[in-house]
Amino acid sequence: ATGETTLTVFAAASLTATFEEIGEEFERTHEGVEVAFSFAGSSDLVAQVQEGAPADLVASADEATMERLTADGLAGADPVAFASNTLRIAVPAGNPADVSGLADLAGDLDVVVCAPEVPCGAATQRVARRAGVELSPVSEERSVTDVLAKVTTGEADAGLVYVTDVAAAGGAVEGVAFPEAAAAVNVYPIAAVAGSPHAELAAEFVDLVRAGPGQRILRDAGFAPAP
Amino acid sequence: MSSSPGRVGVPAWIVVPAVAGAAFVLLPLVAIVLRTPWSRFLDLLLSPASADALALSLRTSATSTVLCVLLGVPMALVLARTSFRGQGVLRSLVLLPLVLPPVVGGIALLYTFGRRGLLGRTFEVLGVQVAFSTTAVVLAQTFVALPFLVVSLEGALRTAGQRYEVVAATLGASPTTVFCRVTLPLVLPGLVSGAVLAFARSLGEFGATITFAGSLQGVTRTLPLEIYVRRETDAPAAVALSLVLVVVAVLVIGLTRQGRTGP
Amino acid sequence: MSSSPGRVGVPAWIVVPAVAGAAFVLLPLVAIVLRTPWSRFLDLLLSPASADALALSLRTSATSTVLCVLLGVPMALVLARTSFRGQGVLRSLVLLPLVLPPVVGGIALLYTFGRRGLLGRTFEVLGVQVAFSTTAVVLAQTFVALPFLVVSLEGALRTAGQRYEVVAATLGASPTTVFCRVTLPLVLPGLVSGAVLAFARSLGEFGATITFAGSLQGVTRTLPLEIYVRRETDAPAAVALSLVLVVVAVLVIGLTRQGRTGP
Amino acid sequence: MSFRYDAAVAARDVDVALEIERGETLALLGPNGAGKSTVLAVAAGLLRPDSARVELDGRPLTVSGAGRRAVHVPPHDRQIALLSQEPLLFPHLSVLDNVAFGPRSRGASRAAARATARHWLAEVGVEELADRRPAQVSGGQAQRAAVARALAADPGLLLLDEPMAALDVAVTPDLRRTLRRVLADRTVLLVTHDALDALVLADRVAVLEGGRVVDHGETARVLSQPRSRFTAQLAGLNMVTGTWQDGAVRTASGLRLEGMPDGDPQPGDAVVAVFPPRAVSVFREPPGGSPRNVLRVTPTQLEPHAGQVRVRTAELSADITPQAAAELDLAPGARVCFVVKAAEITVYAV
Amino acid sequence: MSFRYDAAVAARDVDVALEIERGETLALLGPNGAGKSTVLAVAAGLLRPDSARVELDGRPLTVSGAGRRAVHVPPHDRQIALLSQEPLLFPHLSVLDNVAFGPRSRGASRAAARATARHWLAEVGVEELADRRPAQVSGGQAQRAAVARALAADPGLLLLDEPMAALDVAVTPDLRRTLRRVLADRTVLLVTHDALDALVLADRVAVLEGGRVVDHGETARVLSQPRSRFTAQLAGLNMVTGTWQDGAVRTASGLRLEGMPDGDPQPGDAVVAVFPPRAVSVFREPPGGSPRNVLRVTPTQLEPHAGQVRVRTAELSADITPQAAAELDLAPGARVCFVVKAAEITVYAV
Ligand SMILES: Nc1ncnc2c1ncn2[C@@H]1O[C@H](COP(=O)(O)OP(=O)(O)OP(=O)(O)O)[C@@H](O)[C@H]1O
Ligand SMILES: Nc1ncnc2c1ncn2[C@@H]1O[C@H](COP(=O)(O)OP(=O)(O)OP(=O)(O)O)[C@@H](O)[C@H]1O
Ligand code: MOO
Ligand SMILES: [Mg+2]
Ligand SMILES: [Mg+2]
Repeated sequence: ATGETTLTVFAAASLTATFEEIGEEFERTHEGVEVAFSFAGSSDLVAQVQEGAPADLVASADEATMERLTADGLAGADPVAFASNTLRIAVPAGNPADVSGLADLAGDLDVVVCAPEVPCGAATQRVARRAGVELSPVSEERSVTDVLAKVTTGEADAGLVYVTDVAAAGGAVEGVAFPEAAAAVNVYPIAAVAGSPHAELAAEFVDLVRAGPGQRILRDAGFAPAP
Repeated sequence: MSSSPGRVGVPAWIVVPAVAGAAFVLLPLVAIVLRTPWSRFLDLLLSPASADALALSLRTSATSTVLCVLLGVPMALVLARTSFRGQGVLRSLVLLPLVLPPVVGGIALLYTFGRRGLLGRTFEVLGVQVAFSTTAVVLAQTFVALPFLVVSLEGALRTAGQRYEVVAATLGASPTTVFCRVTLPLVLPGLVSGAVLAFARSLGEFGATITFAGSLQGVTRTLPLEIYVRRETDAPAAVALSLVLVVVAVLVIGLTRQGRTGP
Repeated sequence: MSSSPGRVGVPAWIVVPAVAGAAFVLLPLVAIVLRTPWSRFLDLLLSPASADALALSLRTSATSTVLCVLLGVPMALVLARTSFRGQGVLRSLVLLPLVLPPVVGGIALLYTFGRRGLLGRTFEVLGVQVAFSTTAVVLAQTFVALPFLVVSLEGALRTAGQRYEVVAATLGASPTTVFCRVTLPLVLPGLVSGAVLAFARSLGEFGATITFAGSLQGVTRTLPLEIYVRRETDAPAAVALSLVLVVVAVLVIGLTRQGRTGP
Repeated sequence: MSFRYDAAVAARDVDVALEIERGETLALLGPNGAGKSTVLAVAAGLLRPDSARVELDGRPLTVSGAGRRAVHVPPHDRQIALLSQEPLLFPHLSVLDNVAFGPRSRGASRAAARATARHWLAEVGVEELADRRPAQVSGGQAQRAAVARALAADPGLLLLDEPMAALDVAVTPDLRRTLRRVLADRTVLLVTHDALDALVLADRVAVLEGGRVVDHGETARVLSQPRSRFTAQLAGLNMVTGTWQDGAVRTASGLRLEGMPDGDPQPGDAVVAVFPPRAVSVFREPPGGSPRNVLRVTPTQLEPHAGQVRVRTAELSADITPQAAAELDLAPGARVCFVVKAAEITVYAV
Repeated sequence: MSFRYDAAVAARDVDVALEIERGETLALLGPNGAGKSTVLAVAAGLLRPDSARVELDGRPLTVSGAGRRAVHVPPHDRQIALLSQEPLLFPHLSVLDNVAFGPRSRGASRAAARATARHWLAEVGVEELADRRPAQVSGGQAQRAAVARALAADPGLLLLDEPMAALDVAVTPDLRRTLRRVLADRTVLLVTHDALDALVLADRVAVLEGGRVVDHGETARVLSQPRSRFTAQLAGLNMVTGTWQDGAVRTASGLRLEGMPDGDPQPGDAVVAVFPPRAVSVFREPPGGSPRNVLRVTPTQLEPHAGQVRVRTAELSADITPQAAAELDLAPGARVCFVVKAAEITVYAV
């Protein structure tokens, strides 16, 4: 890796698989450039950049989080949306509890959701309110991946996660679509970080994400296009 | 025995790295104190979520400390006072939770006590649900804290040696009497500091708990989990709660040290 | 001195809780082994991401263990062998990282060494960026591991007492000589097990690292962070890497125990 | 037969066989490194010998070696208490509770155990230290408390490893008298460097050198006619048994010996008068003068002994210089007077 | 004035003042708990007294108390080595390296320190244990190695706390001779229970009881005319100085005393003949017979002493029974003969 330029991308955890693929694509088209990723919860990433983490680009899982970066004047250019995501019910393979819709989650099943303080939890609250369903979860997780983990290990009978998480989990979980999900759509923005020495490369990466190859990878993973 | 009642000093230069080390640990604590939003401090502390989390943390940590003592003292004794084939390997394995990232520990506990785990079916038959219960929090804390107690107690036992135990035995004390009236009192400082370590580790436990027990206010959301959740939306609140944890910890460690006899 | 060359046994009943304790720690490890995807094991281990993470973990843990010994031995000595006003408070504060959730520790380190931290400006002037570098990983690991070494060494020092140090001093040994030729050799078992604890804790460190150092492959993404990242996308891979961590840890602990001179 | 011991510890080259009758005290003498502490450790069950048969009152305690069914009774179940060279008082208990430890372990109530403990502390003369911590008493005081602790355990066999090594001369005779009283009806194995301890406390003596018994028998015989170099250096004492009458020792053969009583013997008590051969002067005729004891004897043997001449009769010995022997023209069979000052003779009750 | 000591430790009720000349050995005698070890601890700088002035060769080592500028030189810098009652050999070092520890600490090379160590191990007679660990030697062997270790440190003042308490009788005389040789030109403070140690090793004696000096002075004076109950029990010996000639002690006044030499004095060596008053018989006329030493003396005083009568002359004492005193019709001023067997007299080089 010596002598190479490294483009450092901080991306929301839910983008792990897709961005790694896009990164390989970018390295293929940019000789001598290596893309290094740091995947974490969006809030963590923004907090790290605020504390001086050496990021060239930040891609977050919702616009509210990204606004904290722009408010600090740390975004080098206006953030641009590149994908959106919706909630889906995840159940263990084979759907042992026979969940068919959001209303089933109000029973005495072990349901796991995100805590209201994190983006997917906020979305969950909105969806439940819209559907008039009173959820009594056994756990309010701090991130969507923790919810997914509870379902993949079979501990929980059902959990509310993103569509893309269901896809990423492969055969370990099944997704149960429900109409009320449309009430809460998360939009993913990306922005270069102010003062990055690789502003040009960063712009090219944003272009790749928003162009055909990037969008195809995102779509394959279950993301919807940005609105 | 009065033959050497005195003290000899420590090398003077040793104070330099000692102060550097202390500063390295203390400065971050100072930083936290400086960042604490004092105006909102009481409100934050008295909010139901914080109060619930603090109460749950203290309760579960106390329980798991008791479990650690009940399981760990015998383990330390067997490791320090007997020898058998494979003892070295066993010791290494028993100390493993020390080195496992707590998240991995949580996964391992899930694979053991979870619904689909090794013992999950057994528990289900018994009608006990471990996952998502306060029991799970205690198990997670005990799992990560147990080796702390075993390690410090085994060290104390080896250093203390067996001379007094031998005398006690020839005075007619059965192994149980020797254990209760000689071994335990002699290593009491080691046991106390081991238990404090275990309590402290339980109090700070985060990764295994969130993986194995989940996070529900009043049931499984201990103070560290509460701090983590708050951090996403309200960083100053998280800092304030961290300070509470710091204060509780200082009190525990301080009180225990007070109770110790002698130097 | 040959006056009590013998052994007395442990109470027989003590084996029951000891075995229960061992089982409680060992069963989750068995569960992990059972779930490991053996067919992909080698591939997973040799993948660049895993190899990078393992190498980084070993490198940083070794460095932070050295730091812990350099800072912690003097701290333990000062705590065990001197007495001054406020020593009790100082001891409690120094042991605090034991009880802080590592995430809080990470926040505290950020508030100290980060760009906006207490010392951040100082470091910036010096042109050193600490946060989110490999240095930050080492600092985070040292912060959480240091108290382990201090606690176990202080216990060993107190149990060993000062009788031999007194004799050495009257034979003309300066405090430095006493320290190097008597104190250290006598508490070597305690120091070694303290260092192993510190290394192990560094190896498993997760929360403080991810908060203070971030998670960049080859720079700050240690094995626990790699496991965490993988867990979101590839649970079996995470399990396999956890097993690697387990094996490395068993090797370290085992090798160190081997090196010890008899009990 | 109360205590039978026959054990070999190959690693230390110690191979010893002993027997102690019930109620008897056997003293084990020997130079540093002879294996005395090793014998005690095996007897107490603290060290497993390579081959052994150790029994107390017919109960096998340790049996090992080729072709035997191995037995190893744990230390606490042997009814054997050990007082080692170091006092090793439990540092976390008061002196009183240290002494009460044995009775408590054998099931006595707290109050009863403490009463027993006070009794024994008084016996060894440190009752005023009852409430101190072991760290607050001097080395000698600690050792006395340890003696009390071993006695309070009331064991079937008591092992003492130089119990008086750390005691000062002012208290040794007192404690020796106490030990004589309390050991009288106990079975005891006493390791000591001191011939006087052996003489006063022990019925029989075994001498160990290089891990082997080189001499053993009645205390009086071993100390007066030592067969090993070590015992010879240690002892070689004259001992005359008799009864205490009119402030003197009256023997069965009608002799009367004046001496200094150790303790306070009563008329009619069985006593032994002890004096070293070097204290005996030899005269052709009774000399008059201050010496109180003039014994008419017939030497049976003259032999060189450590640069002197030892003049032996059937029962007594005198050491004189070769010049004196020459001037007196001594020869076996000639009647002479053995003259001993009363101040040189110590009289012990037996 | 080489070593001046004046210190009070209130908590232990010990308040003692001593002085030791350069090259002199002072023996500190006293019962258990008298404060002997406390004095050594203060001298070594291990215990801080409440008020004190301790100096070695004019250099203040410890100064404290009202109105004084406090001084406390740390133990390692005092040039004072301490050998305590327990051997405390460093368990992680071989016996050889234990003894080499002092020289190494004072800057000697490894090889030089080991050579010194071997020398001292040989002096105390345990050179063959050089490569053993302390755990593998017997209690007595360990104490001898500890003696060697203290000697090897070559200190300005050597503190010995009962260095021979754990040694067996067979080796004590040897080691005592070694100590006498090596302590001759050293400044030494020796705690002992043994009058013979004091006699052979010490120039002067101080007797401690209850934390106070109750008697002090030349060894010969204190041991022959003890002023404290404790010393009286311990000693009360006759000592006659002279030179070694023709296998006997010839005194300045022309007396000739035969005795048993301890060691191998050469003709012309300064020696002292030592014998206890109880070994002295008193006659009106020279009795003949085996006793080699007949001294014409004039008693100056008769006094009761422990149930006997002590007959004092200007230089010597004899203990005889009251009956003997009565029969001899003894009175001060009458010429009599003191008769002592050569076997009762030990002759030491001084
Ligand atoms: N732990 C041990 N390991 C190996 N050898 C030992 C051990 N303890 C003692 N020895 C050796 O065994 C022999 C007998 O030692 P033991 O302690 O029984 O002697 P002792 O007669 O009690 O001597 P002392 O009078 O000095 O106490 C000695 O040669 C000694 O060096
Ligand atoms: N650490 C201590 N704390 C308090 N008092 C002590 C301590 N050590 C000894 N003493 C007391 O101080 C007094 C003097 O003790 P020291 O040890 O100096 O006596 P010693 O003359 O050396 O006795 P021994 O001949 O038994 O060794 C005793 O009364 C003893 O009980
Ligand atoms: O991908 Mo997120 O930031 O865990 O909702
Ligand atoms: Mg011994
Ligand atoms: Mg003493």
